[in-house]
Amino acid sequence: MKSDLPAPHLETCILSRPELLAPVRAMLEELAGRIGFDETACGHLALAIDEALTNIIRHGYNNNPDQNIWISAWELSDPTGLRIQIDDLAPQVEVSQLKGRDLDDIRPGGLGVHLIHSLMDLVQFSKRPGGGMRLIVEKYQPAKITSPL
Amino acid sequence: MKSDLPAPHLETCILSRPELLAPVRAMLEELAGRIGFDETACGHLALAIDEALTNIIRHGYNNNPDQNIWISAWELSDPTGLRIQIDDLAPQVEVSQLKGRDLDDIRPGGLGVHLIHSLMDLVQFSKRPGGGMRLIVEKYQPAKITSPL
Amino acid sequence: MSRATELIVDIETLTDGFLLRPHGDVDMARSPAFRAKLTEALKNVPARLVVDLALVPYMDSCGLATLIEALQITRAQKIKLIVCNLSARVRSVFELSRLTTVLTVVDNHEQALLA
Amino acid sequence: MSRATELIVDIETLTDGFLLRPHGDVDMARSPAFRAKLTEALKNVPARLVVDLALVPYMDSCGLATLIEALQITRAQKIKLIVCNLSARVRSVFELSRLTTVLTVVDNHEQALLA
Ligand SMILES: Nc1ncnc2c1ncn2[C@@H]1O[C@H](COP(=O)(O)OP(=O)(O)O)[C@@H](O)[C@H]1O
Ligand SMILES: Nc1ncnc2c1ncn2[C@@H]1O[C@H](COP(=O)(O)OP(=O)(O)O)[C@@H](O)[C@H]1O
Repeated sequence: MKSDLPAPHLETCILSRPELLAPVRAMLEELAGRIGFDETACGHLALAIDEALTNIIRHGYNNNPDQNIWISAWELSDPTGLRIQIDDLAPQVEVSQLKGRDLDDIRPGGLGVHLIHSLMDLVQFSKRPGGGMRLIVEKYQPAKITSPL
Repeated sequence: MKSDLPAPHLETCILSRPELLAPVRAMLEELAGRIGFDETACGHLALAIDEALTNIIRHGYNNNPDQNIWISAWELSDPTGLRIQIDDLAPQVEVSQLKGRDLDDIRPGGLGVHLIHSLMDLVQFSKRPGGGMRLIVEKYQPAKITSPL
Repeated sequence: MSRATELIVDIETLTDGFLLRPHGDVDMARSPAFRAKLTEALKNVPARLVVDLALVPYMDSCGLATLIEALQITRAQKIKLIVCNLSARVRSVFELSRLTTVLTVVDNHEQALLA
Repeated sequence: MSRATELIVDIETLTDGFLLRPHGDVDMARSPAFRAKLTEALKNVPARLVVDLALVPYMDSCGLATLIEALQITRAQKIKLIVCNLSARVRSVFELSRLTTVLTVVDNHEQALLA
């Protein structure tokens, strides 16, 4: 699963099983914490990635437990942050279809894509040239406020 | 980094940087916990893997931060447990050289290999056929004691 | 991976219903178990069902969907559904999803028994 | 990754030396910072140096090596080095490495001031 960026700091491939999402969350939370994200931001990052992986397992792979999902992470500087790319080999869908329900129309489901958008600073879904879908998300650390003097 | 086993449940590739060990520990601890290992066993597993990764970064890659380390994990059944394989592309060394100091000769260093052996149920170092070293470790859950009657 | 999908839930009997207290993360792996426990409790058509999230450090949209399903059942059957003891993290997921506007969310156990 | 290699260490002045209290895991990434803080404190040749591990949930052989180095310096300089407040996890690493036989390890702060 190559991209145009330099080698990721960390790349994980998991089988498409719900019980593997907690280990991935734990890893990314720890990574974000060590980079300097505060606890709330670490939690938000983990939740956004969890929602994306849940969607791939359910919608992309139709709950087939033997498919692959690739998660790559890069530390960003200027602004300091994390870029995470999630790749799958599921049937491609139109990016315009990847959207949740109206938030005021309360019913089970339809929240994941909303959460991803509200928790991350950059969200980009695309069809992978080689088949499958790709999601790139980025989250930045709040800039340190420096006095203009 | 293929082996003869079925696809691992989870496979991670990290750059050879000390700051990436905590995220890997967090992931494997969570995985072990969800499989049913108790807190002590989760901690022991994380420590053994950490010691192996530390040695690869320091001795295998001579602290070069841009090399790769691959960590793969398989859930085992019968006995229930985890198998973890760690691969590198560092210069090969004789397996007989991979040993710590006499434990009674107290001085800094020389503890990592001892810890790996005492924390894991199976420890197997080898030269990878394609270059680099491979460590396979396994840890099992204590068997549930069943009455013979 | 048995433990990964299991969810321990304490159940307490109240004068007018039940209190359920799940232990641990409620995510895709564990929300089916969460749903099963809620469904079981709702079968008895209690007057009140309290879901105490004190021991849930993490919940994702699968957990929320399960609570919304429970809300739909309880509304139809005039059962009071009350959620309490949200950690800051779980509360922020509720708020982002606008669930605090439809679900009765209170701070603690005592308030849940009076709500 | 600044925060990954930084190590926050509280320093308290005792009547006869210093108490150092590191925060967080002491592993390969953070043991150089741990060593720097110990070296700094030892420069003053105190009579007593207490390392309080109450806030260290995890330590690996890099952390142990740093403590053994400090032990060698303190022995040469007749400084009392005392380690206290080990969590069950950290204690088990000390025991597996037979460090409890050479390092003065006590349960708590009070004992560390008297040892
Ligand atoms: N990875 C994916 N592959 C295919 N379709 C997806 C994917 N992610 C989201 N979708 C589509 O977007 C819709 C909204 O997703 P979401 O907001 O997470 O709600 P839910 O998953 O509960 O339906 C889904 O119902 C699905 O049609
Ligand atoms: N991955 C490795 N590659 C090369 N040599 C290794 C590796 N792991 C261990 N060794 C060798 O084994 C010795 C003992 O390792 P260890 O017990 O961890 O102690 P330490 O790393 O503190 O020397 C090391 O000093 C080194 O010579």
